[in-house]
Amino acid sequence: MFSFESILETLKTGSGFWDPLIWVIIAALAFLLIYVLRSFGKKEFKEKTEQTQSFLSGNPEYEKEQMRIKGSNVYWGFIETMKWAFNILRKIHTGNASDYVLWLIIVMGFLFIVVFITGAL
Amino acid sequence: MNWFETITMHSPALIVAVPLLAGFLTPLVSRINDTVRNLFVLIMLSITGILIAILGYDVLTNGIRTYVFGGGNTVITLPSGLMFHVRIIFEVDSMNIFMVIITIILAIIGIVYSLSFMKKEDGLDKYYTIVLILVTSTLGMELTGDLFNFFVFLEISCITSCALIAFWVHKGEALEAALKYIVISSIAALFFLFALGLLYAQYNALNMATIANAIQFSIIDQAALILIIAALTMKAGLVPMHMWLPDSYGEAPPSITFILIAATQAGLYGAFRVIFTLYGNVFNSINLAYVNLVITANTIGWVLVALAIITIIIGVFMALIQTDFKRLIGFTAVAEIGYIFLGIGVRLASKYVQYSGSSATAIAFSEYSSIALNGSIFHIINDCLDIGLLFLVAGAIYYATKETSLDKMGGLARNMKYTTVFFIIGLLAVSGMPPFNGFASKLMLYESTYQLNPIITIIAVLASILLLAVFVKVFYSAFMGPEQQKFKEVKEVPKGMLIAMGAVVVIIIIFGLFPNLVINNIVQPAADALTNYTTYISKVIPGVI
Amino acid sequence: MSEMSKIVRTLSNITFPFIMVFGLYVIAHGHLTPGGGFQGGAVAASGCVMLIVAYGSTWIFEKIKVSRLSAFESLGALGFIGVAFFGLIFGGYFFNNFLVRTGILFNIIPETGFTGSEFNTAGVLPLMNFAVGVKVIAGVFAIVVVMAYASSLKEWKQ
Amino acid sequence: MIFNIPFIAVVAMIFIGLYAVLFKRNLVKIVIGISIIESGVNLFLITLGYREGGVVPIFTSAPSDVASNAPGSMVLPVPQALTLTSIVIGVAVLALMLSLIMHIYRHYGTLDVRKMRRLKE
Repeated sequence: MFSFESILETLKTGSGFWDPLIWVIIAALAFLLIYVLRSFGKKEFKEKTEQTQSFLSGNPEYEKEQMRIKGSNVYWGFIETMKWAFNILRKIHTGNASDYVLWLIIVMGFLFIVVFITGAL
Repeated sequence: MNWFETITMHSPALIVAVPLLAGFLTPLVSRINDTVRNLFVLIMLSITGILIAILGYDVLTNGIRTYVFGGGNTVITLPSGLMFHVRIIFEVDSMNIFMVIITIILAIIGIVYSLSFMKKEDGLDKYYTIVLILVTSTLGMELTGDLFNFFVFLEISCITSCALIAFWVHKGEALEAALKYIVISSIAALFFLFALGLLYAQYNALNMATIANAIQFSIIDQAALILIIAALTMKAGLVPMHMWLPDSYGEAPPSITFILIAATQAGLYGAFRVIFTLYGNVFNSINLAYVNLVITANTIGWVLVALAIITIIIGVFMALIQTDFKRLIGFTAVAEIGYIFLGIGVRLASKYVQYSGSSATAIAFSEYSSIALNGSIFHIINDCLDIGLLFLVAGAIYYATKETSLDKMGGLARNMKYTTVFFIIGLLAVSGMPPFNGFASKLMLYESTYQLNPIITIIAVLASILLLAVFVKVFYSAFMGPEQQKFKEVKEVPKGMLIAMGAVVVIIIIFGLFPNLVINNIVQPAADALTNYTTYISKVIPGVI
Repeated sequence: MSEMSKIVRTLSNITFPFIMVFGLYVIAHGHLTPGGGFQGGAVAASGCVMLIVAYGSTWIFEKIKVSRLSAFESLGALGFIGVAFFGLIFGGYFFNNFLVRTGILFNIIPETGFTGSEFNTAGVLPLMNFAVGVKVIAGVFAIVVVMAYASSLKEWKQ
Repeated sequence: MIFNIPFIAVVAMIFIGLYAVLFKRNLVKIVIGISIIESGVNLFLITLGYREGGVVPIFTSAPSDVASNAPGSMVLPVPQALTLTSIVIGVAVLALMLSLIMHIYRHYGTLDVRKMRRLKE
């Protein structure tokens, strides 16, 4: 039955291991290190001066409302480059109920061929 | 016999009977008062949960337990000496317990969520009735030891989920998704029934253990296997039969989607049970008598691996170009299903024959196969929790803003702080970032797959990274960015929904920090129950082998 | 749906009792002859549907409330599960046939061969058939009433 | 050969139903196709239980010597029970699909499955 001793055991994955507690400790140490390093930084930063303004090649900063990127525009470059693949995927997803059934039949036929060939061996 | 033993003995039947009774009592109870009805539904599901806990304790301690409906013996011996297995039988081993625990967790949290989410809707008595019957059918699928009973529960689950997907009747898209879902799943269920007829014609039995004991893998059995596998993987959402899944997940009310995930996993459980127990001679046997079936098992394993890889890739890529929040999560759910099937495929493909000289001496599984199976089973529960949490967050955003399109959202993190935190945790968990639960199971899958074929692992890892990218996109466009004028008045969602999401988050963190607690106590026994199909047969039909 | 001609209405008036009686017969003899709760319920419900077809669908909404029909449907289902629970309580197993061969009423051991339609040989099966019959009559009738309601709505729109 | 005719009918019905589902545009025709598949499967189950020269598996009309030569003289009752259950489920699915189609017609104004594609890609 339930063995609570296994809480602290390490998960063995054949060739490796995974222990979240060690990971958490190391992550905490890393954050501590970052904090320490950060505290060595320069203390010249002042709010509400020119330092806080972003530099857009000398152009004026846009309004906040216009700075927003829409959800469908994120990863625009990636989607544009992989357009051929996405076009194929879009073609497959017709949204037609008959096609859904057709795919079921196709998979069934494919499995029939595979299993009958190898099962007869 | 004291009362505790009595309850344990009858709990397999009661687990199905209590939600069913509650489901049909709900229309009558809701004539009194809404609050009474809500309490009633919650209490009935809690009773089911307690029964499941009792049964789980017993099964994990003492092994397989069976329950015969109508009492008496399952075996009738005719004067001529023929033995017939009559009566419907429920059998419970660790795998069943594992699935049932998932289902009841999802059901209770889903009900708690819908108490606040659906408060303003009409027709709630029918809603709760159908939800309870859906839970009943899911539990029934996961507990039954009879193929035809499985089919009946499959159809009930199909009908009830269709009715729930179309719950928002005023939306045309919801009706469309429901119709597509019921068309494909009723056809798949009919194929399942056809396969069942084939098996019945051969072995004169519908009991899974009896058929598993007698199975020959003749050409008719192969046909039955293909029909059943195709039907059940369709129900689980394997590419290219996945297209109903984003439709229906996206259009159903989010609280329903959360429970629908459990119903989908029940189809997956059916595939597990059919592959590993019903056709255990083919896929699980290490008996030299079945040496000619090694190639078949490996081929089916490779086919499943290939389909799983395609599933992962298509799921992730399609999620990348979605603009609807819930539909996007639906496609990532498809990708997650692919990871589960990857584990099954690796397990099946890892069977080999040991030769000494020219003669075969033994059949064996490679060492990584058990890790693949463990990872696959562990990933079921992680998938349910992570994807479910994201759907709940999507529902919370819909509740607060009445928007599902990502293009129209933005800057919601200012007003919905808790929801944002929950979303970040769900995002990290679903994309397999340490130290959350998705990482542990995915690591097991990666390591075992790497020993089968490194390229597959690379693809799977890349897809997992893309999954993170997809959710970063969602996070950026929905929660970050400047404040929107129209969302100034948006408030945090009610406490009930926060409690539901918080409960899922707590489970995710516990599973993430102590993966061995889950693996040693639930996952490993479930994997053992699946692989030891002879134990299953001998416990369910004693005296036959 | 509009009203049909007088001939149809009169004929349906005449045949309605016979259809109902036949349906109830099929329900009651479900454990002895082909049929049972569902089949008999479907027959009886088709008798009710015949009335809707013959008399048009508008009058039915005043006479019958769908909520009441669905309450009956729940009652039928509850009866079925209730009998199963009684089996658990009195017989020791869920769905146990605890009435068969007990008491004065059911103490008849069914024989193989021609038993001359002994009605009370099957224990709880007739009870379950009745429960299913009530559920099916109410359910099928409710489906048709709702569909008729929806179609008449469309007519009003046009 | 003569005993194979029901099985040929089964296969024919399943393929006719699949044809209707895959290639017909009208939603009602698709539903009819599903019903035909279901009838085919039911016919298959019934045919499995058929026994040449057997009697109906009803207690009251059994011949008096049924006990001596059981189980050979009665038709198998299990497939018939399966078929009855399957018919009941079929009725529920049919009613649900038809009511969905009614609602869809109100929203989309058409019954063409190829125009019912708001959910694609």
